[in-house]
Amino acid sequence: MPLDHIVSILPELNKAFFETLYMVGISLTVSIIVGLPLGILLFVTDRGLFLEQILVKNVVGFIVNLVRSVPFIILLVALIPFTNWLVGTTIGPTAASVALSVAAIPFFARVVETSIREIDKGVIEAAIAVGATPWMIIREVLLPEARPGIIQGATLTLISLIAYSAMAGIVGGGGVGDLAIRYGYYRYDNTIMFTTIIVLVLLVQVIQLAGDIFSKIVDKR
Amino acid sequence: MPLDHIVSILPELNKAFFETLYMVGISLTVSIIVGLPLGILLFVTDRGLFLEQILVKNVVGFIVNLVRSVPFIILLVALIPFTNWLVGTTIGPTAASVALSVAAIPFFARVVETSIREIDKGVIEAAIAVGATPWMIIREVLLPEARPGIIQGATLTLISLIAYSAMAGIVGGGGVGDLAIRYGYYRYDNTIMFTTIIVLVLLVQVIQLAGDIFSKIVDKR
Amino acid sequence: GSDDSTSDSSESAAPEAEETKEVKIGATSGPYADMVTKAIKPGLEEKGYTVEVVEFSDYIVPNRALDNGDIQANLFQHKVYMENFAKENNMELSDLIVVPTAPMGIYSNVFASMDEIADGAEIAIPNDPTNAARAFLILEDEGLIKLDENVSPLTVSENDIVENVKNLQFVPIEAAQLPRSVEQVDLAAVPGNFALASDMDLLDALVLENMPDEYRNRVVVKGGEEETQLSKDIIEIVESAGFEEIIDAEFQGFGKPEWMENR
Amino acid sequence: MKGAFLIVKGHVEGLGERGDAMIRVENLVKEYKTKKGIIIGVDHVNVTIEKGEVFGIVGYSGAGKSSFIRCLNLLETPSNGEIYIDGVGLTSLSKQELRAARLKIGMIFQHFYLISAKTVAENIAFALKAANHPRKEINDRVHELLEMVGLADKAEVYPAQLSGGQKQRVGIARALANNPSVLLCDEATSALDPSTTKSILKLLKKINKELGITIVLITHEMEVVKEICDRVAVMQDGKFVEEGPVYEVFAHPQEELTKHFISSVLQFDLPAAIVEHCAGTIVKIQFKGAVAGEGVISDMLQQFNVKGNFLHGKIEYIQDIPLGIFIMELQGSSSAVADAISYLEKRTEQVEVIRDAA
Amino acid sequence: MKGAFLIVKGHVEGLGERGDAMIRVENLVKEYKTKKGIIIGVDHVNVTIEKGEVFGIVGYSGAGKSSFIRCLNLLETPSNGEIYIDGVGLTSLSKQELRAARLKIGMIFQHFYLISAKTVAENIAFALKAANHPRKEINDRVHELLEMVGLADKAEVYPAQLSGGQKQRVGIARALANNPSVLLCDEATSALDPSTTKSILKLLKKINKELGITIVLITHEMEVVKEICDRVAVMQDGKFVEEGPVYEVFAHPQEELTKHFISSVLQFDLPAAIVEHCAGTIVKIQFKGAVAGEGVISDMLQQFNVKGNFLHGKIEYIQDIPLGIFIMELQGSSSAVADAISYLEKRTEQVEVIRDAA
Ligand SMILES: Nc1ncnc2c1ncn2[C@@H]1O[C@H](COP(=O)(O)OP(=O)(O)OP(=O)(O)O)[C@@H](O)[C@H]1O
Ligand SMILES: Nc1ncnc2c1ncn2[C@@H]1O[C@H](COP(=O)(O)OP(=O)(O)OP(=O)(O)O)[C@@H](O)[C@H]1O
Ligand SMILES: [Mg+2]
Ligand SMILES: [Mg+2]
Repeated sequence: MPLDHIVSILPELNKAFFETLYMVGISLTVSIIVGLPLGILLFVTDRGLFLEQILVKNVVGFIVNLVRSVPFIILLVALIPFTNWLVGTTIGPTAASVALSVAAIPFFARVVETSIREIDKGVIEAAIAVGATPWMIIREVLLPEARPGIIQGATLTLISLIAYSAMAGIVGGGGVGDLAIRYGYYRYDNTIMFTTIIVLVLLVQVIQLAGDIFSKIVDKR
Repeated sequence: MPLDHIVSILPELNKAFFETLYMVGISLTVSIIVGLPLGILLFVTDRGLFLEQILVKNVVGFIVNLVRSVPFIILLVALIPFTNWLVGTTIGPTAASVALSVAAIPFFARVVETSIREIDKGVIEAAIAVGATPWMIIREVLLPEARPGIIQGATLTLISLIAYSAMAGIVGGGGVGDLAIRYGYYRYDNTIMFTTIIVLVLLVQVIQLAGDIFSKIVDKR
Repeated sequence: GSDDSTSDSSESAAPEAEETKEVKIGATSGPYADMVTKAIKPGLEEKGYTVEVVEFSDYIVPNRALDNGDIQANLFQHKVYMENFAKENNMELSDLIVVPTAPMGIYSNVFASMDEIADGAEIAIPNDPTNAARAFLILEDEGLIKLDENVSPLTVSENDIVENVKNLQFVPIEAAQLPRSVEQVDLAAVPGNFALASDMDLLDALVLENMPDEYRNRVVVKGGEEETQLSKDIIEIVESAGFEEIIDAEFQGFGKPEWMENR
Repeated sequence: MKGAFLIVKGHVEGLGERGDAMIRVENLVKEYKTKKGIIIGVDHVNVTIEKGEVFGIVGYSGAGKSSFIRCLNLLETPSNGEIYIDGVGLTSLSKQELRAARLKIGMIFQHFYLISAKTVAENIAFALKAANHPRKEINDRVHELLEMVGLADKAEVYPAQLSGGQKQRVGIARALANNPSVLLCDEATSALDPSTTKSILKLLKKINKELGITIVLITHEMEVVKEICDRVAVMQDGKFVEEGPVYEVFAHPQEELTKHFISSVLQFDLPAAIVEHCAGTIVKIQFKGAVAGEGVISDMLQQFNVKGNFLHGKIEYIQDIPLGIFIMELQGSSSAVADAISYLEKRTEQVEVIRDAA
Repeated sequence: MKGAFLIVKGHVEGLGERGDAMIRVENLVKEYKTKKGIIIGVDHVNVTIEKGEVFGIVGYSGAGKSSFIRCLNLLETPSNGEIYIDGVGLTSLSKQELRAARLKIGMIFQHFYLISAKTVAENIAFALKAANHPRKEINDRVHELLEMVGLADKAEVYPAQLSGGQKQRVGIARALANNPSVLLCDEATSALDPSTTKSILKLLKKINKELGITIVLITHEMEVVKEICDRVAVMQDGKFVEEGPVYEVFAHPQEELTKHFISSVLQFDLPAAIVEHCAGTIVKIQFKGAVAGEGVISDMLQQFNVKGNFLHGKIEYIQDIPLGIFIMELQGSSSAVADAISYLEKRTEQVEVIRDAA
């Protein structure tokens, strides 16, 4: 019977799986597009760096901390007008992606900042000494050198996003995590609970593995 | 009127504030006590290290990933029997601390692992060459050398715990985040929501600042 | 630990030895927690109890906590849910008394009446079974859907719909979030408590829940504790005129149970 | 004399524009503000380095060598003073002008500091991109540079796969990419084995001679100074305590510290056992320049009735000029020895009696 | 002869137990398995190092020096072969026995590798704790060691506040803490300035002499080998291509590579200008051992009618034994010059005519 049951849930699980991929895919993309520059900004504007701007550094740092302090559910609600303006709806996976993105951006920014901090200061100085513009240094030194760390960080962010995406159910976002909560948790369906959690665990392991491999490939050190 | 309103909530806010401190305090302590050894284990059992045990490394790594994959709400409920056995209650801040701890342990373990990885391999080799036991190396080399990173990681964990503790409301755990959700989300009371969020943001900023300072103090490099 | 400290001081020899003067009452965040705080707690305190209201943002933990003895009473569920939950989880729960409950309503910014509902319309429903069951009941009453007869109200979901006349598209959403999503969907089934909290007018509903008492929320205690002094005191307070006055003043729109209407 | 002419000619060829100041440092001060107060890195240094010169800097760790050289391209902002490179005062430049000025100042680092995620060719191309060269030109120039440093076959290799010497060659190619007029080297050979060091020095010498580039280099090895520098400065506590032509500084070190450093190259610690073993008068004779080659000792031995025994000694060629120091035991009648010594005193730079006959 | 005796005596004093094998390496192979296949670090090396010996290893980067020395205390597990330290085969030891064995093998690293979060005293105490010394003893021993390396006043300071030489002294103190019988040094002075290097070498020499510790040291600097080693091995591609007493290797290098390395110390490139400038016969004369001190040149000049002109030359004391090389221009009648040369051939180690009279 549990097998039948699993089979019966498959179409829904399939849909949820793609919803999860959709949500975390969008959020990861957005957090990379926005978080990466923010992380770089946090680094290059720091004391002693080549674009030192303590004020900018502090303001950005504060905002990043601020977003990280707000409980996700509140963020979700606080963002409703913005979400509506941006994507024209406040429910469903797309709307959920907005909140997930906003939560992931500062997290990823911090991760990027940390990775870039690992770069040997000497390499940056060598680039400055060569007469490179800040933009060149960012694009051709910071990013390539921090690439393995940034990929690891993106993996970390992605896994956190999967965990967070379970809360997408609040705005009808769906996804595997929400399926686990709605059926497994609210409706005591252990078969679904376990099936969905196994799917989640596998997904996380695959992502971790892929992240590790990818990070190693780009690592030329 | 908003001012009156804020004043009227102050006792509750005060209580919630201490609940938050209580919950994250316990969880941080537990995650340090359990996550620190786990993080060390993840490092020292890795390939080429002085306690190489690839099997242990992989199993622990898998479990850590597994706990990180399960949505927090499911974790919270799945842990109820364990929580009851452990602390004799399934509600309130103490019960919430159990789930928060379980969620924080693998996170902190990963953070510790990352920090220890930053240590110059040469320093570890010098300790091996001197004839030190693994235990001595862990206690007198790995931990002191990684201390600044571990403190930064504990700060990161603490801030994540504050964000997660908002979900303590599921088990009646209370705390500032839950207060924000109860009033802001369930009762549509924006004044209180903003007040509580300001408290959260300040708390997070103070923790970040303290973490930075403390980490700098122990940094003898 | 605090539970024990009072128990031996006061009525340790009485048959209701477990009854303490220090009580915890659980409720879900929002109006029901407020109801306990504003209308029940003062009465209990007059009787010498120390009362703590524990707010839950969940529908499962409060019953588990009750069964576990962590709380002595809760207020958030209707009879059908309570009975099914007890059965499913092998615990005994008993209700003490039904309290005024805000009716769920179907709201829409698109359709002016239930008749106008278009084929394939999107309807937001609560994602928890307690509230979802009520939403489905309204729709069934309106002849829009037919539920599987064997389904337990505890686990009902849109998957248990056997007939969907207008091909409604269901969007399960967190209950408290529903008022915020009315504008986003064609229809939304909003629990009355959240509708009121968000300043919605219950009269705007296309249709309100036809609420038999078994779908009204009630104060629930652990099975076998119906006769304790605390239970008696709670019933006495809820039945008092003062309780109804507070309801009239602060919980307008909440549909009163039969016993209150008929006295 | 023919030799001397050639030596001078060598200089004339290499340093065509010699005589103009390439680098002028005025009153340079670099202070570091730390939690524990102000640390002085460079303390009121004044120096002028001419076009085509190779200028060496030596000194203990923490003397301020790196601080000084890093001020020359404003990697460190001076706390006070002015740096003129080819007549342009660096501290008054805008950011953009400074970047343009840096294109003309190459820098080589002890630890190479290559971009590990880029191939050798890309690392060099990076410097060319900084100068806004068109892509086509960049490719050609990269290959030209790789030929020059002997790494044409390593273009597509990542730095991790290179040896230390190869990495340093990439560093040199990068520093030379934009035809700089000044090359700053901060311990460019300290991480390398002696044979690799020699090949790098040869390369630097070649660059200096052929392209007339002015080189400022910090080193810990006096051998390097001897081999390649025209002038040398000895730093201590942020100051230049001694500075002058290498030959002069080696031949007549003024400061204790300088003597200390030079002793690593020109060291004459006689084993005590040897001294005890000798019965005659022990003298230390120093020859300088052309005199070293004029057979003074030969003449002395033939003119006076003394027997000479070489205990220690060395002839160094510093910038192709010989500098000789010998410690000899002279045996003979005390008058013959005295005559021999006074003869030597006349014909050599310096004679020092270390120990009279036993 | 008195001198020679003293020299021998020095050795006798220091290396009382000389003659017994302290380290025996049999057929040592170290392979690294990498993604790109197997890389050979050490290739079938056999060597015996005696008690109290100072054994130097030189070679290019990547030759396998570090791989070899790291096998000696099993920091790298050998792929094949056996290491005996004081008669004990290391590879067959249990983990615990290996730790005990390591207490007797000190190691010094190029980059010091001190625990940055611990003070100087704590860093040294760490090694003592590894040997389970009681706390009280540890304190005393730490202070004894700090006195020995001249850092008594730096006990409570963190490594970050030390200079390179001071850090290395801490490294040495740590390595000596448990009275090891073997000291392994992997480029222990490469990161240091020449003056600091000298003081570290002095310290190592003292340790070797006073405590009779066997030292194996890797270096890039032939000066270091000359100064401190008894024997030296030249490594290439994982093999010992040449190995022998330092004096022998310096005097008669067999392999190209060895000559290459030695030329950095004993280098006699005559500037071309000088050679052109000289008209006479140019000869290279090599003296060895006691002969260097016997006035051969003096005798030659006085016996034959030739004028001698020193063009280049050096007397090195390698392990207190002189090794002299001179390049002289001999001027005179061709028969006189021929006689002088044949006289020299009789009395010196080696005479080479570089160029006949022009
Ligand atoms: N960024 C800095 N902050 C504070 N003090 C510094 C800084 N850089 C250098 N110093 C100090 O300035 C002084 C000179 O340092 P510098 O690096 O110039 O010495 P150096 O001669 O290059 O030494 P080394 O041979 O070890 O490279 C030292 O006392 C050093 O501690
Ligand atoms: N862990 C390792 N994995 C793979 N290859 C290694 C490893 N360690 C050393 N090798 C390789 O073994 C060979 C010998 O290296 P080793 O470090 O012993 O050289 P070395 O003589 O000490 O050089 P250097 O003077 O640069 O320190 C080199 O080809 C090196 O690339
Ligand atoms: Mg320096
Ligand atoms: Mg090595």
